[in-house]
Amino acid sequence: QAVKLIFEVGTPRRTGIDLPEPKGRASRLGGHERKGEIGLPGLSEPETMRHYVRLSQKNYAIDLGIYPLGSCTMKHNPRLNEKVARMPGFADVHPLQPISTVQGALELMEQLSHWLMTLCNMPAVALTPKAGAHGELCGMMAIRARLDADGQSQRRRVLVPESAHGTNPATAVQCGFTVDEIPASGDGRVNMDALREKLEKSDDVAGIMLTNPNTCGLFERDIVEIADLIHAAGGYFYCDGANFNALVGRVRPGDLGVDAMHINLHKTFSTPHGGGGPGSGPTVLSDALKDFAPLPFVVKDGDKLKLVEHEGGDAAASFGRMCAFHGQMGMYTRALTYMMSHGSDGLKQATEDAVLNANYIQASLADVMTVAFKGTCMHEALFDDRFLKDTGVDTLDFAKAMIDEGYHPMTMYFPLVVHGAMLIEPTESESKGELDRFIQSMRSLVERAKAGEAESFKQAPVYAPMRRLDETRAARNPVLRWTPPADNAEAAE
Amino acid sequence: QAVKLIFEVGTPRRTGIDLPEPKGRASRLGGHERKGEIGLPGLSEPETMRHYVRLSQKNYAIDLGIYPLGSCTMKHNPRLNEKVARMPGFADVHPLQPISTVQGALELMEQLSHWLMTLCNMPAVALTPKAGAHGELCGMMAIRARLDADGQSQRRRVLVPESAHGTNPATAVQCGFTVDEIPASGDGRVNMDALREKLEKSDDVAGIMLTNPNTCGLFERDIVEIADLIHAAGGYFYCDGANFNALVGRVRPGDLGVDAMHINLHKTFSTPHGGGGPGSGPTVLSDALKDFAPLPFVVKDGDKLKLVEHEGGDAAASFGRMCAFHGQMGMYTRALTYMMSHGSDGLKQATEDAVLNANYIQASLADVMTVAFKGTCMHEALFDDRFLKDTGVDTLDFAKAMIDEGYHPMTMYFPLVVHGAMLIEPTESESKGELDRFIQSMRSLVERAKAGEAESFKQAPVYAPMRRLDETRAARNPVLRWTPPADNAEAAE
Amino acid sequence: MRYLPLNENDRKAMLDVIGADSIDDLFQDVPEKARLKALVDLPKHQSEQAIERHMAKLSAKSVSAGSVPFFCGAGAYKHHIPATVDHLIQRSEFLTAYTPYQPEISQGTLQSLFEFQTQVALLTGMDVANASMYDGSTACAEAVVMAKRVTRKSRAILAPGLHPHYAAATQTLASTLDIQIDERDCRPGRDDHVIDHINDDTACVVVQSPNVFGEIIDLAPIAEKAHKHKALLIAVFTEPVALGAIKSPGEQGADIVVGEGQGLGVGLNFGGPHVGLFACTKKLVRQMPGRLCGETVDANGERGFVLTLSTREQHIRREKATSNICTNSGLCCLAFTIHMSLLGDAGLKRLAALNHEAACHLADVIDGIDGADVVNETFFNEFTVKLNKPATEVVEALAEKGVLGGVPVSRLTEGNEDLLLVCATETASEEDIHAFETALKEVLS
Amino acid sequence: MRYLPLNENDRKAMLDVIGADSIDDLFQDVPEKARLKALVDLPKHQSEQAIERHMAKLSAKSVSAGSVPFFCGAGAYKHHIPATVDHLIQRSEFLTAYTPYQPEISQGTLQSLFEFQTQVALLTGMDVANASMYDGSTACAEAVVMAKRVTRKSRAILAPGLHPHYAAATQTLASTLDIQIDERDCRPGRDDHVIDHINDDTACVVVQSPNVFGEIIDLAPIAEKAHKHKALLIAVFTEPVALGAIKSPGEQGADIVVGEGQGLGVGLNFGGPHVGLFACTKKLVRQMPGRLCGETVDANGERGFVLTLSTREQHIRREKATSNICTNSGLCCLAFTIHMSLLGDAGLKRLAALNHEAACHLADVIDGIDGADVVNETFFNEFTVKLNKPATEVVEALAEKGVLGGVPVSRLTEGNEDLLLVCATETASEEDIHAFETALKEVLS
Repeated sequence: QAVKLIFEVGTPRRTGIDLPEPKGRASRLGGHERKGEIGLPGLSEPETMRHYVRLSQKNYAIDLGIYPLGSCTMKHNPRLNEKVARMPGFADVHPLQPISTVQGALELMEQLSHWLMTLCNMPAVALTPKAGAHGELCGMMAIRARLDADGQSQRRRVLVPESAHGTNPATAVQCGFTVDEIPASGDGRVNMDALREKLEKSDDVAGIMLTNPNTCGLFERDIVEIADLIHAAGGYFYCDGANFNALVGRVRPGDLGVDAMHINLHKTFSTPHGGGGPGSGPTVLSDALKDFAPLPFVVKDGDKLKLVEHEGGDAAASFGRMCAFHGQMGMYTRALTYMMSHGSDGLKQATEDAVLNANYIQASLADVMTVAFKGTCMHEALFDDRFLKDTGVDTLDFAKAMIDEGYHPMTMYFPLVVHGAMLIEPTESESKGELDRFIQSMRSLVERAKAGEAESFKQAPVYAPMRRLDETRAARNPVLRWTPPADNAEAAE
Repeated sequence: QAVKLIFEVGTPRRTGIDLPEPKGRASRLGGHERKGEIGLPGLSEPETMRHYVRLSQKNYAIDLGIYPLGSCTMKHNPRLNEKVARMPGFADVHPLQPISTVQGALELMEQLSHWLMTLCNMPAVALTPKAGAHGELCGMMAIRARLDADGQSQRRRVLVPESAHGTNPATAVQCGFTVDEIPASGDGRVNMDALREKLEKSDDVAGIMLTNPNTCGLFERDIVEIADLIHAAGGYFYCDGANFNALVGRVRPGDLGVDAMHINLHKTFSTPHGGGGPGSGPTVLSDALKDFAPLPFVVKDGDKLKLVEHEGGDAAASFGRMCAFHGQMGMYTRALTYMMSHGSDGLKQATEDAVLNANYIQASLADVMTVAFKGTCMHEALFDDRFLKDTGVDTLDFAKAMIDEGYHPMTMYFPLVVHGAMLIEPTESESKGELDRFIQSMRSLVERAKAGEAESFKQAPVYAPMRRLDETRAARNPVLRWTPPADNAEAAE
Repeated sequence: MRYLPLNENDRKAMLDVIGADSIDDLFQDVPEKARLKALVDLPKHQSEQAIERHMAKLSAKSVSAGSVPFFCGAGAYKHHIPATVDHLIQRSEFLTAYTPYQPEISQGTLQSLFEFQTQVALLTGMDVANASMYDGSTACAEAVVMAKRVTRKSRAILAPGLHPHYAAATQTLASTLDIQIDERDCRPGRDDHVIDHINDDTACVVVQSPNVFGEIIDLAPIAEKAHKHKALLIAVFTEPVALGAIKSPGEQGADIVVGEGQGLGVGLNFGGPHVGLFACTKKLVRQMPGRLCGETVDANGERGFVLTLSTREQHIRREKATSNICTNSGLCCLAFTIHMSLLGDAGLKRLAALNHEAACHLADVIDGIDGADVVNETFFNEFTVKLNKPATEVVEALAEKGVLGGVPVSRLTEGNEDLLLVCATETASEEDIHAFETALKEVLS
Repeated sequence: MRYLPLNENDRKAMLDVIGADSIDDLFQDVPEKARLKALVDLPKHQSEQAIERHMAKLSAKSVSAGSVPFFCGAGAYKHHIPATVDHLIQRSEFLTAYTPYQPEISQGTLQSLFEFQTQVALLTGMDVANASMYDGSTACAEAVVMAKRVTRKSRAILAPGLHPHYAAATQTLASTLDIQIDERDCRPGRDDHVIDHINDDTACVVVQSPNVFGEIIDLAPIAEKAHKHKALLIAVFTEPVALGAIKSPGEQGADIVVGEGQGLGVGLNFGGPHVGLFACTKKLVRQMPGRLCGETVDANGERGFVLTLSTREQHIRREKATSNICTNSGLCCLAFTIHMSLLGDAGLKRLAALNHEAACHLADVIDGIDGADVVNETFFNEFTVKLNKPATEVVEALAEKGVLGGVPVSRLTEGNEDLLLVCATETASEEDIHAFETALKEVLS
């Protein structure tokens, strides 16, 4: 059943909030009063409740089933975290209250930092970045600031593997770098020869942006060598931490030569994704970069904590401020709660289970689907579309057919280095029972595809709240907001 | 998609709760240790979350659409009430803490009592009853105690209209009364002649149990006379308050001669029904009955409040205790929040809107369905099945077809005084838009029924999570719990 | 008003359809003298913010259990409830659904009730359980009424250790039903005496274990004697967690088991809502009060669940019903079931062990204080302490020192002024116990 | 571990299927020297109860806004949020969904984003809005970058009254992008001067209204001058409720409007998460950063919604994207939209009126105190007070008296030690204002 838009339910004169009558004091708005109707519909509280409850049921969610989006780490979101995040000392504190009145909040940030630095074996972390891409920006700006401080401002070339997330090249460009792409080797990793070549006799390399495990779900075996090469060439190593869930508690980025890495609290440490955010991207920094960290940050002040909010002093080398206030407190509370709940033992176990689950899927589907690269994977399994050859079914069709099986599809057509990619990340939150059902469904879909049922794949999904949506039409003639329909009376004449 | 039972998902060795290791102290259980497996399955937290979220989606709910169950008053449940009910001074207080540490809780009970007594114009209210039927018990026990105190123990006959809720006769019997049924008049109300006859020259009448508005959705026009007759005959007037939502703020039971009436906080005052409870049934009492109120109750003690928990003293005439502790605090907080939110103006408006909505439905369907009794109704509209005559569709089929239209059916086959009854109570929470859609759906169903589509009605529902369920089979061979399947290995042999 | 979707235009248009001039026309059946002329004398509607403030102030006037060292039990127990439980029971589809009379669109509620019934049956060691009662005390009263129906005898023996509120609720219900209740002497250490009172007139004997004083009672010999005289043993418990550690009543021969389920999934709530558990042997099921959920199939042959055996109930049988009960404690059942699903066998047993250890530790500590003696030989997480001062004064004095130190027996039943019930669950930390010790020493010295 | 469903049997069976001897085999690609030999030096897993206690203690170490008279603003505003909002955003289907890349099973998120975009467009008076940015400050920075793309010019003028954090975030992003930022002098009463700096080199002029000092700025003449020089006017706001009372930037000729949406639906959260609003004229839409949701139809011709125009975005265009932004502030959008749906036109206007009245009342009160002068000619719910003592000392002294009395300007930017930003919303009661007055008198005397 279609749900109307609020604009078709409410009216500007109705309201779902009771407020006392204003007393009618003299205005101090200086003649800038807003006149006329804004056009915002109001709904009574029961109408509002029903509207959004109905809408919500049109969503798939991790609480409903496996959400195997590769690179997205859709894991269980504990409700304890939601409860903690709503404690008044975290949720109902103003960012600019007197420092003496926010010691608990600062202490939480300090504790979070300790966990993140320890898990990464890195000497510093910048908490402010508001998402993964913002963390990338943070790391790359720190690199740029360091280069500038060292009189190396000619270093503006950043190496990025072709398998990288789109945010990597976009971030590099947003920081004023140019992007130089490194091809992948036959085993889905950085082509070391190509890398060496790009570093040879150059003094313009600022660094490399590398995801590890990479977006093919593979650990970059040569990572230590890569780090050494980059450092020897005068550049810095930015690690995209999107896939940190494969490493936590077993491998520390600081032991690999990483100079900066953002951590997606909303992936690895389970702050809920909320249909697209908010996220949080704290960025760990090496000794080489830590003095350039953005404002503000927490420092000890005797037995109290304080915030460094202005340049100079403790922040003499800071590259500046990335946003208002101190970052995503709401995510810090959830992430710290998550980490303390797991403890070092649980975090390690979660990592192992995530890797085990991915390999179990890969091994269980290897005979009917085509595994992109040989060998075991880390926390996600990458397939290409060779197994669909001559079936008339493509990756998109296959994904949409998964919806009819009751699943959210995997990531499709990414990474770009394999054809018709299908990247499956189950996370540690799935039980063996769920995985077995998922594997069974996938196998039966493959069977159906190979049995010549392409047409039914093209029709999929049919059991979803909507059939396939026309994305081309949406882009060609963008309708980005509701507008009132032309008056019916007029139309009728 | 079917959802497995937890017994098919979890295992006794798994757990979704981390607890510290016991230290292994000596036991003081005196040899009564439980040995062996209990058989309770444990699920990890993500499995538990998913299990119950999936299950929940198989329910209809007031938050999803109109829930027009006559006699049930399924109105909007404000979330403010949920928030208030969880405040620690209400939710996390032990019923037997020292009185000095629960003054806020007692004050809330005092305030709730004030609202209820004022809305009813009654001098007392017993808060403890835990549901409507428990409130009936409370009122009838008070009547019995009063009769006994007056040496009228021969009065054991209770008059109950045939249209009464089943709880009324059941309650009367549970209090040791016998039930004498009064027939309905042609206009759906108490047959006054029959009533007079039953009261004539008798000294065994304990009282009457009467719902008002009655279960036909009609106000008992002669109610004041009924009260007078009962009182003149030496009996008491118990009013079933299930339909109080038609009166709040416009009519006070105390002005009608009522001696006792329970108030369903979970209907009239919107504490959520939760799939079948918990409810709360505070019972207002007249001067004649108030000394017999059950234990415990709150009384003033200087500028503090205290609880009377034992017989004697303030409770010399009390008929005793109905349950442990003080009743349904969780419902008190919600109901008081609801009442204060509405205020006397909003409560009156809600009553009027509830009655208006019911009459709007009745008027809008009167030409295609058969209204059971002429004239306007109160807060619910009663139809019978005459309009389905010769269609091959019965009330049950019609109700199940409503499910396919996206609605919860109305109350069916109740009250018993009309054939194939359909009792529709929209409540004040429905907008005109929702009602118009509902009316349109009902009209199209009637059209289809009259067009000879009986077979499709017999198949309904087909768009629900399940098709029609075999209730006879369930009752004939009751399976009331899960049992482990016979061992598969054995079965195979 | 934020909860009312109709506006004046709507109301006008709807009155037109009805053919009424004004809303007053719809109230024409109300006798003139009963029509309110003005608003009732109560405040007008208020904003959400105003009400939140009012309620927060009221809330702050009580001392919440979680804010202090806390040792009260006596029928209501403080346990840690996982956040998942409260989150799930607040889902609209569970919270705002009615009793599942239309099973096709109520499988969420029904299946969870079926799971609940099974869990209760397993926990109590019985064949079947119903879909809950209001609370433990009313379940107890209903069980006695049921025993009369089953045995066609009307004398009930209530053990001295039965929670006095349960006994009182039972007496209230039974008094109108011509059920005789044997006299009791509510003191510690007297439950075994019930055996001597059982005879052929006995319909049932009601024994609580752990009893209100915390003592664990051996039910097997009582069951044996009762059965010999064709009487039923009704076993009672007030703390479901105890059944993770001690023998189930079912193993010991109980015919009906009733208890309070609040300890799992449900908060203290100043006494309500709680959730009554009710289980019995298979052969008694058709005499059981309350709702039952049963398994069946739909028109496609798929497994599904319905309310069943409703010919026992008031809405079908009216005056012949087994009880007048209608509303149960549905949402609390759900909370109980979710908490129990998270725990499982292993979790419940560990939780029980932690409770018992905390209580053992506390008992040792209290026994070391002058003026306080633990009375119990056995206990689970609660025991009775004999004090050198009146218990009500002691708990008030403790409260002033910021400790909620237990429940005086005299709050439950008159007399026994020197007895205090003290409970320690997994929520009592070492520091809490130490704070109690310190405060109690001061108060008793 | 409560969050991990696999048990040892499962793990063993799965390793067998994989053909690995142990979990270590799966980490064989990790260089030997980087394989951790033991657990990292952090505590082991803890129970939910233990963590709740730890966190509750930490929480109690801060003073929450709701617990005291509260007058802080400066970019984050305390408003009353209806309980409905938090309830709905916690629904599993909203809370635990990913970015809606599969529209067939994401219409809940998508439709609510479409509603959000429309509400933001209406509120700002602009043609279109995106599906949110991280916060107002990053939205501001992105707008300046966008202005460079649109105008192919690189000089940006930031008005003196722009929130210093917004200016700083903009400078940080712009510094690496070869965008020159005109110098500013962050003091009250200087915003009109920006007009004199606009010339043909100007890409954009960024003006906040109400500005950080609370003053309401007339944007129309600035827009006119900017447009004359083919520059864009970027209008900024930090308090969405203000737009219920004052002219929209769209009416005044703004080309891009960015702002902070936290004031509706989102709590203070110590500064994050908040929600950045971003709106512009129709012709600029393809240069916009961030996600956009658009209307379309499905294979049955039913209306539905999808993410669209993603060729602007990094996951498609990589280094040619309009921004590197990926994650937005989805759940906060939803909270904003629900709060706004409840308010509607009528509610928003009344809420704004109540805010303005509270602030007017507070300004009168403060003007009556020796040593404190309200600087503003105009304001909405926040204004600047000149004090006879350093503002940081004053707010600390007020905090000791249990009042959170505003934000010193020196917290935002160095200098201006005597200026205090004071805000009153609908949450400031008469008693709160009186408490502030009393405390401030004492502190200043």
